[in-house]
Amino acid sequence: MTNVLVRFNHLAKSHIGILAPFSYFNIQHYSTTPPGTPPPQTKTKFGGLSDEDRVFTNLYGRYDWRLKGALKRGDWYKAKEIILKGPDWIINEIKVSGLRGRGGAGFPSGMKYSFMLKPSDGRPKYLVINADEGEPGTCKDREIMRHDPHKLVEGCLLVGSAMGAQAAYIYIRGEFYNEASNMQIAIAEAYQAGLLGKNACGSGYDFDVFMHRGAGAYICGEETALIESLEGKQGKPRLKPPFPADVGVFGCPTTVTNVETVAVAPTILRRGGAWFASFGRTRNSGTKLFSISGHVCTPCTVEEEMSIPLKELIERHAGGVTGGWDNLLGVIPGGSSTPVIPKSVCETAIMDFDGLVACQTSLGTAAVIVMNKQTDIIKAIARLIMFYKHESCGQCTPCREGINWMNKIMYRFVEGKARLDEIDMIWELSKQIEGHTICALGDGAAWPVQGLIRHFRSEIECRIKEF
Amino acid sequence: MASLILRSRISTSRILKTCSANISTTLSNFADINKAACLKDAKQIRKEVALMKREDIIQKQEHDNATITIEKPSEISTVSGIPEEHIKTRRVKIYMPTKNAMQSGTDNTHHWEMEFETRERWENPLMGWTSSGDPLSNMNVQFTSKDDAIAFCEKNGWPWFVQEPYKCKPMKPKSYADNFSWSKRTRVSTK
Amino acid sequence: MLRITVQKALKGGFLSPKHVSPMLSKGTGDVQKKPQQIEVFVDDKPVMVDPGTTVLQAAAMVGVEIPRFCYHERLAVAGNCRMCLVEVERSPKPVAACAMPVMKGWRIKTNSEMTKKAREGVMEFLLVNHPLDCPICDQGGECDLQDQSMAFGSDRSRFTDIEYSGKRAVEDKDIGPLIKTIMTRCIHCTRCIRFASEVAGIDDLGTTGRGSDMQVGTYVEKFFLSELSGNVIDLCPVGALTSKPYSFAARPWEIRRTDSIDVLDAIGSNIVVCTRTGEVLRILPRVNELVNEEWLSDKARFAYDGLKRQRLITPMLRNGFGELEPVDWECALVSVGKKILKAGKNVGAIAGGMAEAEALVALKDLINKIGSEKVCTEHAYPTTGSGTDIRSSYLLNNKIARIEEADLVLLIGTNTRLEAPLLNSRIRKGYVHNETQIFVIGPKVDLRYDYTHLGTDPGVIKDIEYGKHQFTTVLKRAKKPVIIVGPDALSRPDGAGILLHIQSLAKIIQACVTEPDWWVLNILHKVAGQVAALDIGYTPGTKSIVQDDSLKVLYLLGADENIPCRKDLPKDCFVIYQGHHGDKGACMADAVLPGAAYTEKQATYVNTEGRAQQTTVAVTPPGFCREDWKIIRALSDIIGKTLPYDNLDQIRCRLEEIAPHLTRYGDAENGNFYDVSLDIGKQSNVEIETDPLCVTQNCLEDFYMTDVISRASSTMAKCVSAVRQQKSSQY
Amino acid sequence: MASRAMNLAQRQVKPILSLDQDEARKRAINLYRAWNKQLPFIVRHFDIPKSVEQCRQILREEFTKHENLTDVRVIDMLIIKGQMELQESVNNWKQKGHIMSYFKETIEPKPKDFLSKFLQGVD
Repeated sequence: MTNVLVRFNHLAKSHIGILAPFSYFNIQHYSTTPPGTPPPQTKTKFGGLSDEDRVFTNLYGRYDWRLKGALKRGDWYKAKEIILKGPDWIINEIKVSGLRGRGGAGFPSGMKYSFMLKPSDGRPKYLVINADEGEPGTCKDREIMRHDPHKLVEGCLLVGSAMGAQAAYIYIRGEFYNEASNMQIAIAEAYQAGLLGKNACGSGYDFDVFMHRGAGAYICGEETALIESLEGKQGKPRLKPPFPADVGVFGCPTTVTNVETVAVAPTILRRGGAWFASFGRTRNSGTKLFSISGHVCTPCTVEEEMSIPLKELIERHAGGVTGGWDNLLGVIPGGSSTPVIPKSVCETAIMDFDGLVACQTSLGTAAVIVMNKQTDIIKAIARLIMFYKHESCGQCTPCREGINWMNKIMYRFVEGKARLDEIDMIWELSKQIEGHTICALGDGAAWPVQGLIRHFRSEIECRIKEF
Repeated sequence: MASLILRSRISTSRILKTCSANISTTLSNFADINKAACLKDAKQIRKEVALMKREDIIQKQEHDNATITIEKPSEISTVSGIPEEHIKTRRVKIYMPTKNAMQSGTDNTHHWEMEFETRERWENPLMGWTSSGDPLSNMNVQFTSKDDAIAFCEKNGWPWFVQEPYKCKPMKPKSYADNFSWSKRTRVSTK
Repeated sequence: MLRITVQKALKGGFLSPKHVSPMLSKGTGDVQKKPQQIEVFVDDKPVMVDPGTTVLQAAAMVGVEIPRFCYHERLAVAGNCRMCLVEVERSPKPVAACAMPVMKGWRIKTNSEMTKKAREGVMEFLLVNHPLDCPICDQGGECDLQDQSMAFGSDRSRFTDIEYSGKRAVEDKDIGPLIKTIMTRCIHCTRCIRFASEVAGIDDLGTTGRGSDMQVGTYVEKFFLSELSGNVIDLCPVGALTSKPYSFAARPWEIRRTDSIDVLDAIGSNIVVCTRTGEVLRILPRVNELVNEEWLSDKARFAYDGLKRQRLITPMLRNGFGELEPVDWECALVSVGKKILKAGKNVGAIAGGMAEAEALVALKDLINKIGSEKVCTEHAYPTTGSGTDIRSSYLLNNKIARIEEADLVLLIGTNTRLEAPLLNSRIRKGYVHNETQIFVIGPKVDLRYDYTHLGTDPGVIKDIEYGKHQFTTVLKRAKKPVIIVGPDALSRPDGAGILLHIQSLAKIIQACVTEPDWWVLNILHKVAGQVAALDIGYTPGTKSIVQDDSLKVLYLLGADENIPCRKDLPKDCFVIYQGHHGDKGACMADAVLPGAAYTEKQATYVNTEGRAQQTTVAVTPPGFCREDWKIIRALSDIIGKTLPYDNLDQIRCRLEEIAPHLTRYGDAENGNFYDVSLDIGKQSNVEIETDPLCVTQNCLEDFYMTDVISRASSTMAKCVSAVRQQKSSQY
Repeated sequence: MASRAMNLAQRQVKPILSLDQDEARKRAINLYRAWNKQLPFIVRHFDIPKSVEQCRQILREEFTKHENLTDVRVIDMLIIKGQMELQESVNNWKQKGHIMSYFKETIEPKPKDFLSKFLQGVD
């Protein structure tokens, strides 16, 4: 499910209120400017990324994805020199770039990697790449792995060396057959070329990359469940603490990070953090892969600048909403677990972390699901809940029992076979699930329902009255 | 004869003290109703002192207020009405109720209890209920401390023995992280 | 990690490296020095706790019990029921108290609005798919779910979906003859799974499926067979796992609970006997950290139905046709008395494994008064040399509770798993939590933990003693080593030699041990009565009886296992059997005197570590059964050699006279004179033979029926056939 | 525990009837006298098959049973109970059977020695 689920639980609680301290912090940040602070953003209009600024130059597979082609596109260029600049430099550069996790939660990557820099206690460290992209609507990581696998392999090496990791595990979704085979070939090529393994790239650093195919469970995209699955156990999330940075895979310090986050790292390191930070609004910097699906003319995955307005994104890259912009009903802006926003909000929504939080939703994996007015929105959300019900691991009570219950109610809502007060009840149920579970799958299941009730309550009421 | 007995009871019995007649006064002729409302009830006069002489009353009061010193813990088995065979041949176990192994709560286990040794019980053929020839089999008295229980048994003349509760071990901090420890056998294998 | 908001992380409140570091140091186990205590507040009450203490434990320290389902003190933390959610000040969402370590200055609110809401929500979810069958559920009345839904749940239901669709239903599993499963009731707390894999060491239980289809069960159709399996019944907070023999027998409020001691092995587990009318309905464990923690072996828990079968309920005498004929007590005692009087000094007695100290002392006094010294126990133990004169040479000196602290355990000629399941669970506890190394000399048996096998030849002991074996250095290097010697190794003809060598080995190792009060030499017994019998002065083994041709009367006090058969005895020998079950002993007896079983008498037992404990009367003896010491006392009256005690207090005074520790209930007196015992031992010169060491109980099948009670129990018989069935199954 | 018992041992309590041993003794003697005077009437009234002498014997036994008591309050309680019994006899609240039960004629004696207790199966 990628980390879309592991998202600011707290933000959902008081969406608006959280913004104030945010901006307050911002100011403080600048007044002191500690090292690793991204340069201030001067642009005011975002979008329309030029081709030379794209990180993923073979997103559509038009060129050779193998080592030769990758080298031609500039991958592995001066990888050794970058490694030799040392962990501090790499992490600082990532910090300067303002890169935030692309898996959904948007945690600042530089800071996350720096947690791994504690002095070693004898345990090896691991980098785990979360390539279990299972969130409905999201299809960005698979494009990277299929068409640009060397970006990821190189990213593993650079990021891994930055945190002193011994090896990287790429946990890839079981259904991604072609992606997995391309990845495996890429890894093999890298080994053969001396880019990985003992004395990787000639830098004197030993680094291994292993690939592990999942068995088709969405929950294994949750970082601790992924770790469990990687260890050979049932993919059931762990409680935190202990955080993976302390006790992770095989009981060793681990960082679990998304494919895209790692894959952009080499380019950032080559072109400089400041370059990356020049895109998007402050604290939402960089470029991002947006997957646009649903009722649009040309569904696609596209790399765009952060903070691009939602409307522009849809119109420019996806050929607009089927039946025109006025035919838009609502958009799920960040993958299935984010709350839906209606057309009125879509008009002004800005596709970045803060912009969508302001709309009481979130960027998630930036998988934009567009629904036009021909959509039965209740059924659509009900189907999502059914997905979550099916994918709940069953470990903790609120998620196991609560989502199943919500699913039953939602399908009654589809028919309208319910009482009006059950709308409030399901709202309360979703609140009872949210924040009470071990992992964020419960939250991810609760939010679509909350979004539906927030914006489309009248629709449900109508349906019930009609029944 | 009987009067003598009654005399002695009247003069002292505390039970009778509480049964007192309420001598009421009527409020018929008060002009000022507010004043009447403020009036307190007349002090109650107890029946048993109503006809007493003043010196008798003083003497009685002295007697009532006096205390006596008890040297030994009192032994009430002679007056408790319990048959002798149920005093001498019984053994009382003084114990703290143990936690029910089936549950995790520990309520109702923080006091002391006494219990008599088990005597024969049998199933009543009429209803299938349990019958017993033992009048004390259901006597479960709870105490806050062991000493109270012992004192109670001593007072009643029952031989007793104490079953001491086991001593708690110091608590070890539990760690969830142990389940995933890299080098220990506490690693969880199944789920 | 990503769960934390950017804002939070930037503030450094929740996730600074400072926050992670105490965990880290725990993980690597380098906390040698006593860490500084930290102060937290539970409901505004300050409490100082060690770092790493969980919120739930901190709350327990100030007497606040946080509701829980999945958390169990003796099992690993799972954190999945979410019942223990509590509010922590300045945390936006409630935390799971069972898994969250406290941080300095935390203010935990166990009764706040948020906490209550969270509990109510979890409770509601738990009940959504929990059947409303409390009226027919065996757990009803002692069910955590019932109690906690009363205390923390909502007062009304809003489960409207019951009108449209039903609740989840789950197929029941057949996991053996002891545990009944009603899996629809399961709330997936996983306590049973954790017990099985951590304590019992059997990874048979687990979950399959996910989400609302998740089921607890064995992965393949298979029995859950373990010598400790019954404990999952106690652990189950709902009625999903209940006792099969006890099913639909009684309600918890109509049974009487009597605290007692188990006598089916030498551990002396503390138990609660649950009775109604004159019947034992079930046996539950009672917490005693020093003995059985809160576990109980299956034999102790389920063999109680043997108390109702095969009982001797009236005195019997063998008539002219060779049949045992019921007679009254007077007749029985008089004819037995006559025989004893006629026999003069030629009287011998064998005490069985379940004889209590009172009966043992009465019998010994009686036999001695008659002028005979032939009182022995049926289980052999080396008598030559130091033998049984010095307590430390026949006790589990280091005490059961401290076995788990050992860093090295050497098992010699024993299958602890079946001979003393709870001792084995201690060793396993040490193995899991303490990284104990375990070595075995003796047969390769399945102990449910890994061990190094040093061979079956008893000569290995000598090699280790003389330093010829590489294991000697390992043993010497250990900080807290224990050697546990099983009963089967010492009952061999060359037992004295084995014991001697083990003693001198123990002496060598003891010299290397710096830990105060740590004893290397530990003897394990199989039966509950043996230690008390040796304390009182019985001769172990029946050799002296068998060899005696002039024996006229043989008195069997509950002896059924290793007794001489009729043809080994002189022809005219009159055999008296006193006991509670018609087994081998009663079959060969000329007179049978019915005694009381352990649930029917207040009696003293001394366990293998020398801890005196007493059983109490839970039910009265059936029929004409009498307490054993009283039978002997009455018999002494008949033959005119009246024993000087008339009631329990008096006979206990006599016990105290012989050995004061016998009446110090609950305490285990330390052994002593370790060196003296060795020196005496050296005077004998029994050599170790080369026969391989073997044990009588090899596999689980042998565990269930080992004494008169368990042999009479049909539940135990079902267990044996279940084990056999399992063996033939493909899994 | 021991110290606690010591504390319990000596304490000030409210009297039931008597303030001291002498007073209790006087009361006991009074009660005895009252019973003694009443006995002929009781014998006649209840028409019991016992002579006054036999009754005096029983009365004496009932009193001497407690002659070793020293606790004033226990003596007082017994006196009160004795008074109640007397009152019940005088006022005819008792019936013949109640009076006759003092003679314990229908009560089977329980075995006293160990062997007969054992054979009868009583504790």
